[in-house]
Amino acid sequence: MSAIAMETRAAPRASLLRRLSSQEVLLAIAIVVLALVVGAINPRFLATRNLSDILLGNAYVAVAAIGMSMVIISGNIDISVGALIGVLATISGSMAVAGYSIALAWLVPVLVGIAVMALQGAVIAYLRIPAIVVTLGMLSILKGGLISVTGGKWITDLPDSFHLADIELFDILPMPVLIMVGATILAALWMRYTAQGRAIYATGGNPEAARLCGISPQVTVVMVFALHGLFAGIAALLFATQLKVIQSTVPPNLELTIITAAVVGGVSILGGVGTVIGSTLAAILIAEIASALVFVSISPYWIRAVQGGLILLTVVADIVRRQRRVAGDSR
Amino acid sequence: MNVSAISAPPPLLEVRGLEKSFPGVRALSGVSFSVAAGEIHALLGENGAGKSTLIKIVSGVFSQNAGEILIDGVEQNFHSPEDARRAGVATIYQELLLFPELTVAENIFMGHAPRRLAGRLDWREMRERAERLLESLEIHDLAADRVVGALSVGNRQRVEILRALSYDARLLIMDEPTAALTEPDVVRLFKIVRLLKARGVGIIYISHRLDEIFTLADRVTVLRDGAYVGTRDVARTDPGELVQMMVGRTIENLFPKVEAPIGAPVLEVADLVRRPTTRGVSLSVRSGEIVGLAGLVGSGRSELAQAIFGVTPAESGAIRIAGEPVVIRSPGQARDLGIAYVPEDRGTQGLVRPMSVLQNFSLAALGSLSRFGFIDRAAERRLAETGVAQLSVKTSSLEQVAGRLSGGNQQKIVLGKWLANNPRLLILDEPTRGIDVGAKAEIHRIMGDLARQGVAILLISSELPEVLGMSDRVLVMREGRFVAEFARAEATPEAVGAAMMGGSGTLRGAAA
Amino acid sequence: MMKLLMTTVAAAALALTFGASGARAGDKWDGADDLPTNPLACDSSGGGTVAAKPYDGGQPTGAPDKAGKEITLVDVPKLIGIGYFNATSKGMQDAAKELGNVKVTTDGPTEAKIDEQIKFIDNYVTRGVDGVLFAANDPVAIAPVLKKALSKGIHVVGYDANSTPDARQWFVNQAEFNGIGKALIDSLAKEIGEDKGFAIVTSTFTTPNQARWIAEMSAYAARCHPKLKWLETVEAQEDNVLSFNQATTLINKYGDKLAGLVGMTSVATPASAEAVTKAKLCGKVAVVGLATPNAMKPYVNADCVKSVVLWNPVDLGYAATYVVRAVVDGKLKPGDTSVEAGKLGKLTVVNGSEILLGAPFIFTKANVKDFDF
Amino acid sequence: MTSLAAAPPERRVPRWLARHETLLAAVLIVALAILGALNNRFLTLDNLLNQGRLMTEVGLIALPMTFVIITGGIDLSVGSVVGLCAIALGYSWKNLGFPLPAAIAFAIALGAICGFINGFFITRVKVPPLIMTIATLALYRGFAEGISQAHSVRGYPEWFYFMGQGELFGVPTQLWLLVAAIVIAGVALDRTTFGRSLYAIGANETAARFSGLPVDRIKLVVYTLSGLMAGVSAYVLVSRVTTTRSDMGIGYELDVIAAVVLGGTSIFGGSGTIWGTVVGLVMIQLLKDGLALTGVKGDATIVVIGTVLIASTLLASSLQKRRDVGG
Repeated sequence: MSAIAMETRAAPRASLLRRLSSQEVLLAIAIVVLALVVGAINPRFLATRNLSDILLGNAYVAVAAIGMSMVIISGNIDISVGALIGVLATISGSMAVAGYSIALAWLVPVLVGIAVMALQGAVIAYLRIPAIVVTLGMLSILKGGLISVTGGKWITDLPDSFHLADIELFDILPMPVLIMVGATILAALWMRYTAQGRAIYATGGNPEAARLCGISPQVTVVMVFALHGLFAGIAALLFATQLKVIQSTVPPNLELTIITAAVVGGVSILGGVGTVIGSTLAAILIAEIASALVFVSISPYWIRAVQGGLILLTVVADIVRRQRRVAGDSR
Repeated sequence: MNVSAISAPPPLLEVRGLEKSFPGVRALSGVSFSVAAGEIHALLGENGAGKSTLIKIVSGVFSQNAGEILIDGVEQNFHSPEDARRAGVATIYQELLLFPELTVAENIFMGHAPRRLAGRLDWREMRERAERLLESLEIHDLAADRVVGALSVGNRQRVEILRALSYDARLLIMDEPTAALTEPDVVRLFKIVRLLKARGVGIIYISHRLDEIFTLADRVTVLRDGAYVGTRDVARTDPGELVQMMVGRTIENLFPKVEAPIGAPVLEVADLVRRPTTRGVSLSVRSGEIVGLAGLVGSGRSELAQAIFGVTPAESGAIRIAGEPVVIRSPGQARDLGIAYVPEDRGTQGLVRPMSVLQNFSLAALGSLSRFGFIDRAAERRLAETGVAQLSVKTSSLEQVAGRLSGGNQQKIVLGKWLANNPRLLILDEPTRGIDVGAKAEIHRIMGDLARQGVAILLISSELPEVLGMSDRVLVMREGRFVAEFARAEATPEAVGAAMMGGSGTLRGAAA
Repeated sequence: MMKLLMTTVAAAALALTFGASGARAGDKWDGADDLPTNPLACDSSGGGTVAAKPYDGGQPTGAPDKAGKEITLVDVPKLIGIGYFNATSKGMQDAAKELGNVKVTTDGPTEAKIDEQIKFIDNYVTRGVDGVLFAANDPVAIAPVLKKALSKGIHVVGYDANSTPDARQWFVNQAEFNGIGKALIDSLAKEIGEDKGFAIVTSTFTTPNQARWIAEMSAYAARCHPKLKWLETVEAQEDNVLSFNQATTLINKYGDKLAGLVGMTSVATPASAEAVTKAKLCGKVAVVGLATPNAMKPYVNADCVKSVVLWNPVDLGYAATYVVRAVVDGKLKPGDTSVEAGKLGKLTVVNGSEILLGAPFIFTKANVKDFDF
Repeated sequence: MTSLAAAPPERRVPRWLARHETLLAAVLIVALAILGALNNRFLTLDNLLNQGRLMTEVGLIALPMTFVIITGGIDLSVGSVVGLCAIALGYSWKNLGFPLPAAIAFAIALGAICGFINGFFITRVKVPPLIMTIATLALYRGFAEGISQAHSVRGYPEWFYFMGQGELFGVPTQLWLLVAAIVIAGVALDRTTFGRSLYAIGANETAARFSGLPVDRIKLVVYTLSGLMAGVSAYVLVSRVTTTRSDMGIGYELDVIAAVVLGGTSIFGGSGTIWGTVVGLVMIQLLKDGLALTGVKGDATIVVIGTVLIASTLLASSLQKRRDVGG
């Protein structure tokens, strides 16, 4: 943990680099080390195809985790995102099959995502209903609603042009991966370099101060959830366009994986800290672990336990770090 | 601009007949004063005299009920901090409002950062402007891109000042800026304040420390109980006069001291240490004795009380209760030893606001009220009834929600909660802050009765007359240590005041 | 504080060590159950015949005689919202339409959770229906509630996934387990050759049907294709993306050691096909398995998948409905050896109280377009 | 000047609470009347008892969850604890050769330990309950699945099923257990120092601490209780469905929290009653059942529950705003 501790002491140049200094670097190291270890056991693990597949199969988690990070940074939580992604994926697929233009089939779900999340944000911010309750209710509404509408009918015969994932650069970098990387970088820059981006940190870190600086916490929260919806929408697209079949049900435990990625990514659960780059790295790490378990022939049933352990580890580390910092202040 | 402009330019800020009252409390009545450009104007007054309310109105956080605020002779009505800021008024509050995760530059420009198109922050611009500001205040030991979380309190405060200046503030309000500072930081601060003065910025400077006022200020305005007392040129006044103005009425007649037989020591503390706030403190309180603990805000009085009470257990040092050496690790333990602590902050530490009067009364005595963990409701009710009667708490019923009562009655409940345990030692932390005179008197009466019953009382109060009026002995605390002790006879406002303000000379010398 | 860190680390570590210990072992294929197997002969001539068993099902107590009268049935599948069970319930509706005097509604949990399924059946028992159709998430756990239904005079017929025999009257068996085992292994061997390696993607090791099939597959392979190399079985629930990721990982893990993928569920098979397509290994890695035609069309048409094994689930639901009708009308009594099932004609009764739908059906490019479910 | 959901607005006052519950109870009765009218099998003793059987597992957990939420905390891990305990029961019996009673005891004890771990990190390390229990939600479920490799355990002796499927004096066995638990929890919350402390902690933790209440210890107890009851619930569940599976209890946390919140317990802490929770619990269960009986499909029922949850919270907070003189 010494690396984490150091981060608080040292305060080098203000740049993305400094932001990257703690959790992100740790995660990057973890990713590489794990790859090397498993690679030593089974060299095929390091094959570019495998590595890019790991990214491809889980890009949507990473993208959704970006929004989740923002939500947590602003001091809230959302457990409805998994269900929402299922719904949006279905909408997208049905539209594509129903013969709407692909562009529309890609655009509409994103808009719907923004709308739904913004609505939740408004309820949380203005009606003062805790996020956990609102999103919990929304979870069951979306989940039940989806099935009662679709009857769980699978969506098949999707037009080929619908499949983002089939588009590959240099025949190795699938579109979803590019989108993941792009979204992460954009989001990171946005949070770092724009007033609204900073406002999120401000609201999460010290709402009272934010207010006195002329930032409205309410507006910020709604904005954050809207953005969260945007990313959920994009994630849903990646999710939907990955296979030639859309199950039109809610992917099990997805929200948990997403929250894990966000928290493990160094987003402080106490609100106010964290970067989306961390959450993306975390998502990659989690995916890598899942794949590694197969490569070393460990039952995938352990993945959940590993996830839980990871969250716990990061959270405790984060709290230690904060206590150190507090200690540092009082000198 | 009103045409009736006189030859002399209107003052930078002028305040006329400001009135402000909150439910139950009259915070300000008829306050008027003015600040000229390039003037350092000190505001002086006891806690609860209305200083904070006044500046919160001037900086647009509250709006006044009556009276007017003029800037350059133009009447203003502020609806929000932004309004005030646009008019050139910037405020540095006691509790610094910074974002620990962000850099110095980001904090300075939070909310009004230089932008490019599409809300994109102009990062370089921001950095450069921050550096220019640092330069302008001759601050060379603070990088614009440090994370504020990692800065010392002194440096954070400078960031606050920079933020204020970044609005091109013409009037800067500083609320007890030195309360939490070390002396070197104070010296740096004074340097900056003088620089600003030289630039023609008007400054309202609030402080308890007379010596600072005499070092820094041009004029000083004194408030008492929300009312304007007077304004003096610092050059033509002296500490004695100011303390008189602050304290006002002569002490004795307001605090009738009940003589009580003083017995054996109940509490004995030997160089208690709890860094950073309590640095080796020794005292003893005897039964029937009321010991006053005077000191400025931040001098470590409450922290000492909480160390004794086990909220923040002491790191070293010895405590004896009635001669028995004890180690107190938790409030529960302290309670069982017969210690009671009426905390400073009624709202967050004393009262459980949503709970009923009944339940608040019994909260600290649940153990004795219950058999096998079951609360004896009859006994509980009796306890509350006696409490309400004894302290003459004004409440519609015992089921009344405590949070709805007036401050005075709330304070009585917190006090009563502890009396239910018949404590041997009662620690009162600002027992009468912000409550009306009637309730104040009653609490003082109760203190007297308790003393006569042989309870040892440790009284912490920022209100000098109260300390002087009630105590048999007065201990003065500064920076976590006792700096003076007075017997009742020798405890004059001036002497105690001086001891509280302390450091006379050193600062002036350093700063001059 | 550090101590706490250690504890957390320990927790995670523990998980992994547990995992290691929980890793595969034994020569039996993973995911196969321990029940005795009964592999068919290698040539298509029937072979492993089952000794006729006396009726071992249960009977409803005091069921009202509704012969020829309108009856309402409820169908509670393992879970709703997957292609396979959509197909079965379609079949039920078809049958209901044909019969005219039957009303069927499908309702069930959204995840294959046994305690949810029990609550659903329980509710319908209370609500009062004439018959319950079920596909059990757990053959033992579901028994009590089914017996309760019988005791209330409700007819109980299973399909797709059986319960303990005495908890229901009849079970419509989509295909004998050994039949499926033979069909899968044969088509696999035909596509990848006799001595290649392959891996299996199943739902979970404990899903009864899959476990049976895998057992029969291994037995049949041992008898008729001894050189086939089974590499690994992975679990992927009934989850599309997980199945896809698992299949992809298998491909990457074994490289050219892997010549075939067998999908044991209607979710796993298309996902595996997709994985092969994505890996651009069509023709190099064969995909055989159980699946619904709609989900497989793109891959079959793209010649990435040659054959898909499946009984027709629409027929399965269809038959199940007819069986209930027959039972109510007294046309199917314990001891009978066959039952009329509308367009499916005569279905034979096998080992005691099971009704056999027929030999598994094989979809190919030629006929896949004729099906829509 | 409050700071969003972070800083709770004025908390509810007991007087009002009473009214919220009566209101809820009224709604419940109306709903029952309507559903009963729509289906004559709904309001039969047989059905109601049976519903009681079905809601026991969730009910047993909802009681300590009420405590947890009153202290201002939350426990999302209960569902996973149920799964882990179920596996522990089955495996210690089948694979480790424990005698069955010992296995049951072991499972329940394990539940308590799981809860204790939550409480420990929450009180000592100050991990926010929400995140802590999200972590263990994954962790415990992972252990359940990993240890069992999703293999079920079956073939328990007949007597074992008495708790889950048997009847005592014509009433489902577990219902007696639930009723007893309700009474105990109700008395504990309403009449004991422990209960009083919970309210104090939830309403103003600092004041509670300054009043000499052992805040951390009480919290630890509460989370341990939550785990313990999850263990008991696991035993009842296994006994009811005659088999042990690692997927048991998935999603329980949501049902439980829904019941508690619906019962008028403020998610901000400081207020709530067992009686309210019971009403909420019954309401959800009978709503599900009644809707099912009147022909509403399961998926649609989920939607109704979610809507009811949000709506009731909205109603609660709006009533509360009206009753409380601001800030």
